[in-house]
Amino acid sequence: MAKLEKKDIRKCYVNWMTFALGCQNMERMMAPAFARMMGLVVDKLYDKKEDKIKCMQRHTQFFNTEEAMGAIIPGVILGMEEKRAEGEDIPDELIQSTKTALMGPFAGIGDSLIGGTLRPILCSIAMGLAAGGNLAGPAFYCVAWLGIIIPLTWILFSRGYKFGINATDMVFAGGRKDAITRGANLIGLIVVGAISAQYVTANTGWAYVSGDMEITLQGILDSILPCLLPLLLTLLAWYLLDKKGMKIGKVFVVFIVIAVAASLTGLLII
Amino acid sequence: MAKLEKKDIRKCYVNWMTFALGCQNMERMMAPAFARMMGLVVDKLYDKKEDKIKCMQRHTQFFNTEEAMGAIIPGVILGMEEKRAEGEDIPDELIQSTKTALMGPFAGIGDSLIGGTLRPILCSIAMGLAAGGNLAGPAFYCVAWLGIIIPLTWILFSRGYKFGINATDMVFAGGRKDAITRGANLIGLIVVGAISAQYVTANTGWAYVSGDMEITLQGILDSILPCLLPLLLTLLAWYLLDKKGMKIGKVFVVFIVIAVAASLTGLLII
Amino acid sequence: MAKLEKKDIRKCYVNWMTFALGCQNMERMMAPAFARMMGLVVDKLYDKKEDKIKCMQRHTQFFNTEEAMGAIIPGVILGMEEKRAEGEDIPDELIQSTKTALMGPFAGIGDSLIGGTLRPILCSIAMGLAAGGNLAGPAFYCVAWLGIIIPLTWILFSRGYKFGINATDMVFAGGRKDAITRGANLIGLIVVGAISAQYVTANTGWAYVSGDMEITLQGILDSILPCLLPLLLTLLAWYLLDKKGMKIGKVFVVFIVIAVAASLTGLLII
Amino acid sequence: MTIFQALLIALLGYLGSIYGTFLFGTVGGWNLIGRPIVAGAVIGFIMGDVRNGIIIGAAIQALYVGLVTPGMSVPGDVNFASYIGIPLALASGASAEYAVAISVPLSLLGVAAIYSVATFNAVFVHLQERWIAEGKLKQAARIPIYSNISEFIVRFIPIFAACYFGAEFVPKLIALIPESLADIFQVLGGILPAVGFGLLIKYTLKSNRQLLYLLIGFIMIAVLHMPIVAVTIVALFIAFIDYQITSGRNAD
Amino acid sequence: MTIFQALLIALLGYLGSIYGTFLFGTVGGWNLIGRPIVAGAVIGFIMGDVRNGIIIGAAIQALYVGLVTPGMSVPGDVNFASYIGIPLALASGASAEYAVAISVPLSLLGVAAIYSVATFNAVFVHLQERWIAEGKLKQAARIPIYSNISEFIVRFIPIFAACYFGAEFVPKLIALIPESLADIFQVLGGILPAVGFGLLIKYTLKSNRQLLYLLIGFIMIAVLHMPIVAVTIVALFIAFIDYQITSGRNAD
Amino acid sequence: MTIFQALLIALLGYLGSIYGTFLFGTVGGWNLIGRPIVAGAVIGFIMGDVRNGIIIGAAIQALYVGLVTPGMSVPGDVNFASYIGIPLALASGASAEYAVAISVPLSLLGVAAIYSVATFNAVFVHLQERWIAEGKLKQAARIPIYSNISEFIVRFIPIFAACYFGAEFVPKLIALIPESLADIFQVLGGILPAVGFGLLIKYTLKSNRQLLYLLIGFIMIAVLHMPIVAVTIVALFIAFIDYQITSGRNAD
Ligand SMILES: OC[C@H]1O[C@H](O)[C@@H](O)[C@@H](O)[C@@H]1O
Ligand SMILES: OC[C@H]1O[C@H](O)[C@@H](O)[C@@H](O)[C@@H]1O
Ligand SMILES: OC[C@H]1O[C@H](O)[C@@H](O)[C@@H](O)[C@@H]1O
Repeated sequence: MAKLEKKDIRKCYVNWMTFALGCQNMERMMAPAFARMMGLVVDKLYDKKEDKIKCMQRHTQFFNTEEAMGAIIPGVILGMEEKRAEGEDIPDELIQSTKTALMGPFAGIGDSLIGGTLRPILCSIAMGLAAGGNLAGPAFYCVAWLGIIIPLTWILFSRGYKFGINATDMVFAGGRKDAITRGANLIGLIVVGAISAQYVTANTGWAYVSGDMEITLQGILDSILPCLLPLLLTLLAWYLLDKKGMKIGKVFVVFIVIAVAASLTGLLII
Repeated sequence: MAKLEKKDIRKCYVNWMTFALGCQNMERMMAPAFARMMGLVVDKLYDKKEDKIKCMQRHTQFFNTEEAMGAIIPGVILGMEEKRAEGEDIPDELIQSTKTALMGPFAGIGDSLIGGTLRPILCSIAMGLAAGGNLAGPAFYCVAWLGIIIPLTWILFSRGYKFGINATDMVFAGGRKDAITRGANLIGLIVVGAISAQYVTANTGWAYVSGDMEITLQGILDSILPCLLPLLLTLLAWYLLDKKGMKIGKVFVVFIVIAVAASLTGLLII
Repeated sequence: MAKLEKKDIRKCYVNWMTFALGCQNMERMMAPAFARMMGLVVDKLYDKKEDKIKCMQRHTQFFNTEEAMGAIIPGVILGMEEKRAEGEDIPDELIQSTKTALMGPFAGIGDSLIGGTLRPILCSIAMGLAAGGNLAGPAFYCVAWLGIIIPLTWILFSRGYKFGINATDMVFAGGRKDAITRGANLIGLIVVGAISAQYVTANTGWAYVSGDMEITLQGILDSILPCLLPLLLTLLAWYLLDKKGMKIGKVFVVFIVIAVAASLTGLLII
Repeated sequence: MTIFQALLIALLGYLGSIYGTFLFGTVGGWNLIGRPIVAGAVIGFIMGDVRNGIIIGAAIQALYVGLVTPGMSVPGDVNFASYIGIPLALASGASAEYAVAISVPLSLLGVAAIYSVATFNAVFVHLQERWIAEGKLKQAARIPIYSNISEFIVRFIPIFAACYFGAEFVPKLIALIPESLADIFQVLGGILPAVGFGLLIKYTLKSNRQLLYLLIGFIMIAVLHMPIVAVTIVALFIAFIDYQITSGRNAD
Repeated sequence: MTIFQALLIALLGYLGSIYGTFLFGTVGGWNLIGRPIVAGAVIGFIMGDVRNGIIIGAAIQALYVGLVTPGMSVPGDVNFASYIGIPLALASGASAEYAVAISVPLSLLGVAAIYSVATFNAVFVHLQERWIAEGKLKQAARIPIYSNISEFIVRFIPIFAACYFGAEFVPKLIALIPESLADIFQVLGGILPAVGFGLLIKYTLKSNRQLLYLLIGFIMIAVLHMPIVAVTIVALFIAFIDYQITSGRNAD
Repeated sequence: MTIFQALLIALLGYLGSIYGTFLFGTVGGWNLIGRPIVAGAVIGFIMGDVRNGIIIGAAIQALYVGLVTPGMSVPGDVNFASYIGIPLALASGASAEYAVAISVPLSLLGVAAIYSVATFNAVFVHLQERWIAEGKLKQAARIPIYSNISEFIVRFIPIFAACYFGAEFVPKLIALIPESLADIFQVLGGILPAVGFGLLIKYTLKSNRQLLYLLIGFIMIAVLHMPIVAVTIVALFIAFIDYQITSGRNAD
């Protein structure tokens, strides 16, 4: 006997999409939106106040993904929470680890496919159509964007939910979830590597000039590996965040310092 | 005690090469040629009329491959049929499934390597040599083509035959045949994907023009994925043939309709 | 109780680097240098003359690698020899097979990364800096080369040594060594394939000219597969050396003959 | 500009900002009316010149067409650039070039606004946590509604002020930004996404070895210049191969 | 042209057609004397002008050098183009350009002939089946010989008629094809191979997931512009990796 | 040139030759003072014209920047080209072009020297083997020191002679090499590395099938023009995938 009705799922979906970035913050990123979504159904799931509190507390932890492709994650978690409320033996850690396992990959995939591919394509077409102030441009964008993004996110969310409620039947803990997580993971890593080559821009202006001859550092770097500096900067950020455990705010400061120093010395140019 | 002699194998080979496309038809494609080849040796294989009939009936089923690279298949089957006639336990289904498993991959590999690579290369050289009406051009083509294609097809056919008669020894049903089928399969799929990008041509002529600025649909498609339309058309044909179960004749009609409509509306241009 | 001290390892390292190419010869290539290195520590390893002789004899066999990246190999072997001397059960064959397994891959990796990448990059920068006779060019090269190559080779040698002495603990014979050998192997093959495309140069000058139209054999080969001749020549050399068991000196002679004949007939041009 | 026009534009500006929620989140906000080209049409409609609104919007759009904001790394903000730049240009009858020129400093102000909000919002996070602990669950769930106040303040007020108090005021303000900063900010905008990608990697990478996958993706763009759709197909293929390895059998 | 010449050319045209069998199948037929460049030499020899025969043949060859016919998808037919186009051009002393110009409509007629034959041949299929069932095995085996009659009719007769009844007749016939059709047929020729590849995929694909392999091959040509030989090597490599996975051990 | 200068240059020439050991092997020898650009500076210093030494050195360096010597395949020798070419050019006040022009024949002589030494050194190999068998271990270990004598002879003497006996002598010697040989030697230099790579393959390949890995590397350069660093990354990736297959589980 499922505790959540179709309309609850829809409500959760709408609220996820609406508030995902609504309380974006340096500390836990999208966590408040996740907690809100659970708050909307917590009364249906549990009877005891204590259980309700615990449920919401589970979801105040750090969470960040790309809101559209990542809509699958609140879907899955909603399903798992419902099963858990129905008495299935789904430990807290499994719910938490599922969130953590999926949020990274889907952030990468989403940023690359939605922000880095779909949106620029639609915008470019729209800019073309808009030539001379033609309303066809913005109109096309609105129709195309909404026509793609709403069905897509709803399908991801609702499929995720179904996947979540079937969790235990499919020996969720091991098998299939792991395979999917792992797959998403690898795809996420590959596309993040790809779009960091595309969206991080760093060119050095250092050059050695002697008479007519000029030897640029950028030329040498390009012959070793194109986009080497963007790669190194991305790995530096990862190193600081992950290996050094720096807070993201601090890493931003580090990068601002790098930008200032590198720009003033001409090490990096535009 | 092998039932077939060297000269029978040679006769089968010659007849396969000769008649492969000789009764090409919309319904079973190369089946009549296959049945003919078996008909040439059926008297040596079986004593009872009944067995002979059954044997030939097995090979009136749909069969299509590229005749040169695919010459390995009648070879293999000949070997298997001989073993079967000698009393080995080779079920009908195994023979049928071997044919079906191999014909697709070798059609792809053959069309790509013979029709799509070898022949155009030899023709191009010949065209170069033929400049000014020089006989060297056609002469080169004849020598090169025959010098390559006859040994190649004979090797494929005779190796295939040997492979076929050793079938059961090598635990044919499972192990090695499966590995080879699977490998041929993957290679076939990859090269078919490759040559469909090369040989299917579809460019859209739709464009949005406003003053000086022109935005072409083809340009947008190319920025998403080059050769996107050829890919989609190929997948459409596959979908109709495989998923919808349409006859090939009907799919031709569908494509003629597409071509007419798309050409008249300018959706597709040359 | 380790028999070798830090200073022995250092001495072996210095002597390896110094003499690797010092007695280069057509027959055993770097073997004399390897034997010398063992000779420097053989007194510390063994007490009995007989054992000492056997130890050195083990290392008079054919050995060839790229001396810098390949510095890992004398390191590993030194560690294994020490363990063996301490009484571990490390058979002669294991030592020999380890050398043979590693020398090829590291030759390929070293020739490609040191000789084919690092050195040309540093030289190119130096040439740029040297414009107009500026001392900065050679100075840069000296500092950069030494600053990279000495730490790199020392790390490879000493890590190799540590790996070697831990050999038996890690079930050296099977598991990890095999995995590393195999990995180095594949990487070595891939980079050798890559640099042979880069460093073997062979262009054919044959062309068919008729009036205005010219059809070059090189153009046809390039349309089939770029760098086809370099590839075939490389495979030919390998075939003669490996499959035909020719001595390298003889293969050089074959290639000289090819060069003479091909150059005189215009088959190969510069 | 009438006060009503200014109010309306400021409201839309807030709704179309990155953390504004009330148009179905980013679906109708940041990604729809937040796009300069759409904003241009809407502002043009309000100010009675749709055609020029679209022309200016498209020009600004061109600057930001490739904007991604991985892990809160915001290399530029299109919001002020659109909702201040377009009205000012329309009001003063200035060209699209003018709007583009001031969009860079406006974008910088916008980035500052974004990070201010994201820093301040920690207050709401802790409030939500406290309320949950105290059992005020309904209220706690309402936090992402309440938190709109910070985004509202940094968006509505500046946009309204800029639009209403006029075209001569803003350029002066912009002129206060030292010329030499421009370069720095462009360099910063170029390298900032690295932080975001670093964060994504942190939450995706399971072992150092997996960096290889990252590098493969990198090479596909940096060296082979493949379109991202092709990269994604190859990524799917690699994941499929990996699945076959991991599951110890062929999967098809 | 003498009747003897016309008969000889018509015979060779039939022998070099796609479904003509008597020159060792496609080995000596379609792929040898069926190639325009070879046909040009042969026809030139018969008509006493080898040099011009080859020039015209090479020109037509250039149009069809990349012709593949996957799964009965025939985007163009070189047979009529060669065996009607070349003799007519030679007989009338016309240029290679003329032969090329009429080769397009002739190719269309040829395609129509191919599909007529392939449709009609179903009759032989059923005949063979019946004879086998009735135990007339020898006869049944002879079906692919008998079935040559259909190809003979659609090739020999038109070629002979065109060659013998002259140069003024054929252009008129060709002029009957409405001008506007040309575009349609070229578009059709471009997309028709898709059907053939679709058929190959149908008989190769074992599961939807395997479409990934197809896409990898596609990307190698469409995006990376690799020569097909390189694609084949990569395909072998992928199959080898797959084999290692499937066999659960390293294969070398 | 003074005898002292000539002696010093000859000594450095020997130390910087491929088989000279006493500057920490190739680290300080062949790969350091053996590089024309470094040699140019050093010779220039000895002869009192560092600036021109470097200019000439850099010009010769450009010829040999991509020189690799896989498995004793030496397509060119930079040693004579540098240690004879640069001093002669400096002494005669000739241009860098002159040094470059004579570097090709000098390189050929150098290659001959290399193969002579490598052939002769077999003597030392057998000596070492005998001494080990006889228990003269210390002596046996000193073989790679003794063997320097062969390299010393083929390097020190010619360089000294060329430098000291002057600029008019060498060009005459070079002129003895028949003009027509130049082409042959360049072709030879182009194909010779194939032998070296063949040797590396011999000691790396475990089965014929593994040639596929070689071909994949080949395609990455020949077809895709990837930089070698990217090739190495892909190679690491393939090895990693292989490791996962071989070890029968996912490795990360
Ligand atoms: O990178 C994932 C995600 O991170 C943050 O939440 C924001 O910057 C989003 O725009 C982005 O999509
Ligand atoms: O595609 C395989 C095969 O299909 C049909 O039999 C014909 O079109 C052949 O020309 C082709 O080679
Ligand atoms: O190829 C490995 C190795 O082979 C020989 O020892 C020499 O040619 C070296 O220069 C080379 O590095």
